[in-house]
Amino acid sequence: MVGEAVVLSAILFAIGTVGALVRRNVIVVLMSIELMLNAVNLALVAFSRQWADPAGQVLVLMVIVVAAAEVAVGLGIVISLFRNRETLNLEEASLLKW
Amino acid sequence: MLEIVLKMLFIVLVILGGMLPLITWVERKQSAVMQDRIGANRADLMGVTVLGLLHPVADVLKLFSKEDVVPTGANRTLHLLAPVVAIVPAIVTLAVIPFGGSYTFGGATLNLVVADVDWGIVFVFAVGGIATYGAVMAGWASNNNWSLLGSMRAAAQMVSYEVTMGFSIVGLFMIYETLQLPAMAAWQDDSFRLLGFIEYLLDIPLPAFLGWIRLPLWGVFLQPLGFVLFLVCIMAENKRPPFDAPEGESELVAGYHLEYSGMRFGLFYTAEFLEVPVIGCILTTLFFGGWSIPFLPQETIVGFIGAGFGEGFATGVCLVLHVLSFLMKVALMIWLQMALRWTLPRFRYDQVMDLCWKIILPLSIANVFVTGAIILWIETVMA
Amino acid sequence: MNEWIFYAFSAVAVAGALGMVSNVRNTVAAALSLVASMVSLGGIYVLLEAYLIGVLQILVYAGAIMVVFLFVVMLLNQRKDGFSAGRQWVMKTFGAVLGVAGAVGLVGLLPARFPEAAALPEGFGGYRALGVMLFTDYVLAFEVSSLLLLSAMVGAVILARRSAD
Amino acid sequence: MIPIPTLHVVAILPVLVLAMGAFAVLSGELFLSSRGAGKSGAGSVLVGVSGATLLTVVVITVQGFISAEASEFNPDHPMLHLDRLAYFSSSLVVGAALLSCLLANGYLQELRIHHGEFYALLLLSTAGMVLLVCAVDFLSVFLGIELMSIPLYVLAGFDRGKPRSNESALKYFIAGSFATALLLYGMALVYGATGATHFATIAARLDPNDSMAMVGVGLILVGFAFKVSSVPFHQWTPDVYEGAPTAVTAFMAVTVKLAAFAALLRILDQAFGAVEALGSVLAVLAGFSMCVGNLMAIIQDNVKRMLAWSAIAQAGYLLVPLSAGTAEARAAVLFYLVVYALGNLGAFAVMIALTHRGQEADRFDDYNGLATQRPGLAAAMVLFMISLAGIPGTAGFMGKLQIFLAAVRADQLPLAILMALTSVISVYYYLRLPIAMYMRPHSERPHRRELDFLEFVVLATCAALVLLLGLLPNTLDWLPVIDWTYQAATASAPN
Amino acid sequence: MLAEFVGILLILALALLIAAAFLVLHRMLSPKREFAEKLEPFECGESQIVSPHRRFSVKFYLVAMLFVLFDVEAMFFYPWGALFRDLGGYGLAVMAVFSVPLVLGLLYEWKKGALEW
Amino acid sequence: MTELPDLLAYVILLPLATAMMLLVIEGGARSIGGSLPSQVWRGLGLGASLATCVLTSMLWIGYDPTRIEMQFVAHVAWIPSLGINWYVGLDGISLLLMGLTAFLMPVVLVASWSEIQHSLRGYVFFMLFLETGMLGTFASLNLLQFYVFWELMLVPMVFLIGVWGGPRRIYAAVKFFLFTMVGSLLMLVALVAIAWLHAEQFGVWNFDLMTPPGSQVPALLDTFVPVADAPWWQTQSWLFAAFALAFAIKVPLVPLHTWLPDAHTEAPTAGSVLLAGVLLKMGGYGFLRFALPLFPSAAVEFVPLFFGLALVGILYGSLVAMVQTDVKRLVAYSSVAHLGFVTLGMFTLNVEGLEGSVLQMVNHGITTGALFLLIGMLYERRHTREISEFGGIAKPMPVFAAIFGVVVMASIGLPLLNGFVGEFLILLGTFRANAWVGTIATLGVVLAAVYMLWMYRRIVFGPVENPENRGLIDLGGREKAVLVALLIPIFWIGIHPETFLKRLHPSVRETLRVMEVRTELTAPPVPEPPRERERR
Repeated sequence: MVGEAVVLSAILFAIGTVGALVRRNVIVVLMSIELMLNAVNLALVAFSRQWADPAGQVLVLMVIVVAAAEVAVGLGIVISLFRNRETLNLEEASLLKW
Repeated sequence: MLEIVLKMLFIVLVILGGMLPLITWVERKQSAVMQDRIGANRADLMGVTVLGLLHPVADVLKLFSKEDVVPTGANRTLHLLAPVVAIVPAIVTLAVIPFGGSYTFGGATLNLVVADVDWGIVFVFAVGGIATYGAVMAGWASNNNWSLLGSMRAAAQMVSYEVTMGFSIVGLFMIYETLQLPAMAAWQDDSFRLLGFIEYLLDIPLPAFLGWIRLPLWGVFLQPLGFVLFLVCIMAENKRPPFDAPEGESELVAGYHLEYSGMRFGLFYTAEFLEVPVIGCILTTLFFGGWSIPFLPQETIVGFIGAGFGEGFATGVCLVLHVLSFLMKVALMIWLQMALRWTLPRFRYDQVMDLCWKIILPLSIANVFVTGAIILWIETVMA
Repeated sequence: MNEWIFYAFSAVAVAGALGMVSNVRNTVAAALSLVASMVSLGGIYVLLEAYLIGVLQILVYAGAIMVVFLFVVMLLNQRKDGFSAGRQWVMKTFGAVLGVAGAVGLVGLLPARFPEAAALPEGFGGYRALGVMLFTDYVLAFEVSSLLLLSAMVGAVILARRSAD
Repeated sequence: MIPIPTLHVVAILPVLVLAMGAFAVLSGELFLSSRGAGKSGAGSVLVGVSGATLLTVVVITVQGFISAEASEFNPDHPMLHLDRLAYFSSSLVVGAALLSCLLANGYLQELRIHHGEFYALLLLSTAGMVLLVCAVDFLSVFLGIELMSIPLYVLAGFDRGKPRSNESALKYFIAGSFATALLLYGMALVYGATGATHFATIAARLDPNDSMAMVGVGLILVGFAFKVSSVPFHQWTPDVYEGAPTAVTAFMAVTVKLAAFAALLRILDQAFGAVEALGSVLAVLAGFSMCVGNLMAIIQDNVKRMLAWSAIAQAGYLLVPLSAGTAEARAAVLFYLVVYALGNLGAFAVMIALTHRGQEADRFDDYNGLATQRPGLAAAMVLFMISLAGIPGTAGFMGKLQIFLAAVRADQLPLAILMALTSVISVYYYLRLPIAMYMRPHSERPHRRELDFLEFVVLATCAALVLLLGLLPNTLDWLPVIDWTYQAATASAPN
Repeated sequence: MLAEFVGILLILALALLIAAAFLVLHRMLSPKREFAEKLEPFECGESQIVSPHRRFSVKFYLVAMLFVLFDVEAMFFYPWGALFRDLGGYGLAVMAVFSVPLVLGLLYEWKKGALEW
Repeated sequence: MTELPDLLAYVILLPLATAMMLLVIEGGARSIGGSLPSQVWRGLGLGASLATCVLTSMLWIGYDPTRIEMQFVAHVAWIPSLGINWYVGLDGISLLLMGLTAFLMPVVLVASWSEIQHSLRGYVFFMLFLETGMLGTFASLNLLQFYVFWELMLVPMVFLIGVWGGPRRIYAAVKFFLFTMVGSLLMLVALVAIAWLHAEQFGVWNFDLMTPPGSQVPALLDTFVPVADAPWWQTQSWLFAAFALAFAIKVPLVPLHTWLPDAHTEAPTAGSVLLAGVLLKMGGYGFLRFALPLFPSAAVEFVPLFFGLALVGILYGSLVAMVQTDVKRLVAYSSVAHLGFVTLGMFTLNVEGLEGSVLQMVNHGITTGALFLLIGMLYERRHTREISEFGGIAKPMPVFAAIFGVVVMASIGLPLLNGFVGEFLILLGTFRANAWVGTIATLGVVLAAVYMLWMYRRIVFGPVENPENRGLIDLGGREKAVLVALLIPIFWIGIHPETFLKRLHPSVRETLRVMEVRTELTAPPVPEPPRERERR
């Protein structure tokens, strides 16, 4: 089952990456990044099972913490941007050129 | 497998099929009693009203026969899914509630809980978190200002109290040394000499009669503050009065289920009422010894009856007694909730939030550390 | 049996992820399908015998993080991407191709078969095993995570607070 | 009973002090801001507190470097290893943080966003960097990066009334968290391949023929490439640098790069030593970064953007010795990091000193004729620019020389030649500021603002060090920087 | 442990079944007499003037953000609580250190008015 | 040799020290609200350059022309871990070029007394800075030290052009800077490469060109640089090419010369004088001091190329000069032609050619410097440099016309004036090396006469057609003094070149000897296996 889980995590990671790269709605981009983190967690859990090593799960805990912190900050940024610019579209939000 | 299915059916039937209709009746009757009126008594079956006990049946029939209205502009899928998401967590929570202890018949062990998982209590919180989505989805899908505001309020309130709920019972985990609900219940199947440790501390033998003053080893006695905080939190989590600001009729018409009718509304309604016995179960398990019978630990009962009627029979009797004890306690907890609900006026929304973040959260964090210090102190003293 | 449960959960997880990425009209629906994905991932964790992680996944990701997302979506109340249809189609195709290529490439680089998993010690994946590790070996990580949370708290308030006092 | 680990607090003393400082600043902000009046006084107090904190940490790390005693927080399970490399990089990072912290005082007041949180977040971010440069375990690398980044995301959006600042924060956040996800997936794959997160164990078990492990290594590299803004993972850099408040730009442009490079140095050395192919991958990244960074910097009309592209190019220069991987190359990286920090901090300090009444001096036109109005600032700017360009007599030259030495030694001569040629391009845009300041007529902009004392301190420090490192990098007994970099670069792994 | 998990899955299935059954029965039993006015969103008798697609107060976000951060903190408290007696004084110290920033954070939110409703 | 062993260091550092002192005093004054009067700056600047000139003449006097080795050597560790030392010394070649520099500097400062009005303090500062850079370049015997001075001098030059130059000054300054940087950075890489070779062969880090007296440490001239059978970057050809590129840009050789007309035209008079007088010489000096001795085999290999380029330079420079309408541009292109001769002489690789080449560098410095000064004086009066604007200047300005005539003749190479000696020696050497090349080069001499005389005729003779030229005032006392100071060496070299040649002769021979010795070097002197490379 470990192998299948890793494959699943690869698929989810790819989906998340594509979402983060292709979508232009900031919130969807952030969600895609969350999905990537979830794929990471899945891989870590699978490998931790593989090696019978709880260290991987500790790493997962930390990823969860970071995901929470990132969400809080990221959405705070989105809100502060939205206040000034009234858009969620990454391309419209471009006073600064990429 | 069969065992699991049976246990599952038992608890779902008892709580959902038995207690839930009863509660809708009790709610009406208890409020009537408290407000010194008769209460619902008009539903009749060929003239028989049996104290209004037919009202639950009438309710169900009515809800089923109402038109299913989905307002224009609503998101039909989410509108349909929301009540499902609201009720499923309430039922799923039952999976980890121990409605009896662990009994050995011959070689086989019967564990009266559907799923005895390592992280039982965390599961309760996790499932409670999912319940938030029901409110959010309902409000969002309805395309209605009141619904949306109600759902935002509901969600904010639920998530806030979810946090404090967790913190308020960390003290219990420290005492029970476990996160498993059956283990917690089993831990409480004992009693302690109330003044025992004073005796120990002062190193004077107290008069014997004082030694007889015993209390069951229940969470409510070990963590009184924790109990109060947890009770408040879990009631607020259920959004029932006095914490019903999200659906406060006077401000928000009906909150997030404003645009629901018929059985879709019925499911929200059911979920809310189902929470009452579920909360009762949780409170019982955490703070009131679960299935245990005060001053009569399992060994005592089994030993006493088993002496005359054989071990197997004794265990069976014990099982029945425990389940009854559990249900009695749950009933008591339901009564407690009803009494509070009809006693207290509704909090304003800002008060609800203030209560959570400014009072309960600091208190529960303090509780954790104070408990920790006391445990360490006692362990040092005992050592 | 376990395999079938695993595949069922996997299907939900992938479907939820795809639903999130491909839903261009309704952000709330996108978020909710991601919730479904995350919940089923929680199930998969349990199947992989990471019990505590499994339930924490549901508690934190599904129950908390995604709630915040929903809050913000509703707070800003934007239903649509505000994105031209033609472009949308191009992006979708591009995304699909990219995604399939990425996934195939990534999966192709994984070993075909993993060695048999090691025997698990007693209580693996439970709160005890994990907690002991966290509070002794990885105590530094534990402490640092609180600094992380503090900075997030301060940051969120700074960014979102209404008035510049 | 659970075995209680033996912990050596001395190993996390820097982080601890930084965290304490952040707490103090935060409580100070709470306490003082409630008073209402005396707000600016409160700001000075907080600058003082955070400055003192950073100074203390510098003293601690320098002391650690001198004593050269390696220590670990939890020897049974080391996540941090404080050897000379760690001490050197920490003192570098914290020193740079100190300088940029001092710059903030006057600037934030001019922009009317002088809140104490700035310093708290700065200290927390610095704590993350210190963790990062001491990390010998993926877990601590990851936590360090995050603790470094999350406050930075906030700081980039600190001027939240300005859409530019918001956007900068958003772009930084998206790029940063995307990079983190890639990095993490890489860590997960490497963990899957080796079953370890500790560098030494990974190094022992890593098989260069294992495709999964190599994907992991690659992803980790990509994650770091984002952090150090190497081409092709650089797109966020100019926008973020431009949009963020200049004091923040100064801080992140310098310290993040220092910390990320120091960490990368350690990872490449201690965890991925077996992967030969990394050298050429890094070389390719270096080449692209140098070319793209330098070429794009030419066409900018905003000084911050120019410095951003130049930072990308400088990342390319730093990758050159990193790809060589020898001991002298590592030393060259460390030395160039010092050079980079001084040059950029100095340049940003001048920009900050010219910020007036909420208006930043970030366009080239703002500098026209500056030499006649503010001769001192203009001269300082020239010094920093020629240092960044690598003209002899300044630290920049010594840095480039060391890189050339390392690259030629490691058969990376084509890369060295490319670096030389792209440096010529860089001269063109570095010269633009001196040209504007000295050779163009005055602009309308009033440049007058009293130089904040702290800004003067920073400018003087940077200028003096640029000259000292340029002329006597290893001659003075009390400042043998090259020796230090060698000592740091050859500090070996614990096991 | 996995067996216990099956119990949860079963009860989940049962719960879904119950909900579905209710809804399907309702669909079968309920009348259907729709007209435009009935389908209008309820607005206390008025027709809808303000679209629900407007923005809310940022307070909701702040609460949600606090929630997610404290939820993560609580996530550490649960196993810690259960292990507390084994960890002893060390455990208390570890958790105290962990809590300092968070309590400070809470105070910060409090003072900055993020908790005001 | 001399009582003051560090005389050379004083010479080199005195201008910079003065500049820094002035800067510090100015900063102090500013901080208390005052300011140093700009006349003080100018006076002290002139004083410092005069003092440098005096000190240099002490060097000149103290120099023993009979000895072949470096004199006034000082060797002090600077950055020992990188093999960078403060290592200065003089031979005849350096002596001549340093003398030229030290002599031109006060002349230029005096000449620009009235031209420079704005930002005088900065002007003095950069001039003094520049002087240190130039002197240091000519005296450095450590390659990195040389590089430091070489680059350091760019900065003040860029500012001199950019701040005090003509309308297109910024373009010219940047172009000048970029061109020079391309070459010098590649040279730096080559320099590092040869240092590595040295380190691999001897195990010591050393950038010294030659071993200082009293030391045994092997220096770069002891390094074996392979011709073939080595990684490409270790071969003489590539290393030489890298060095040569830097020097050729500076000289400048033809395809790389485009910065020069712009820089010369836009620079203020003083800048032009120093550019033509000194900076261009650094390229030639670099060839002689470093490129040729270090890579003799490659140098021989490259001789045809350089001959070709030099000839092209001579002819192209002359032809382009002929069609210029701007006097300054004309002189600039004439520099290209003259420096073509210098290169030609250098690559004859025989004593006559080399001597002529060095002497011609000095000559060119003086005559072209004088030309630029004269043009500057004209420009100050008329604010134009178009040849067509002038005509019949001889009438209002007879003294000017006379001196101008002498200088033009010197530039053409009239016997008894300095240009003749240099060109003659170069042609001699060239004919010895290759008669065909010599023949073509001679054509260049004729062309020079054509455009120079034509220009002189159009400006000085003929009727005064432009009414503005009528009221022109002849040279003042200061201007006369300056020009007379320049005329002295013009005549001296022309009449008695032996003073200079006897100092050059041993040094040139020594250079050729070193080249020969190194050509015969066919294997690394110490067969030490390269150290094991530590790879990660």
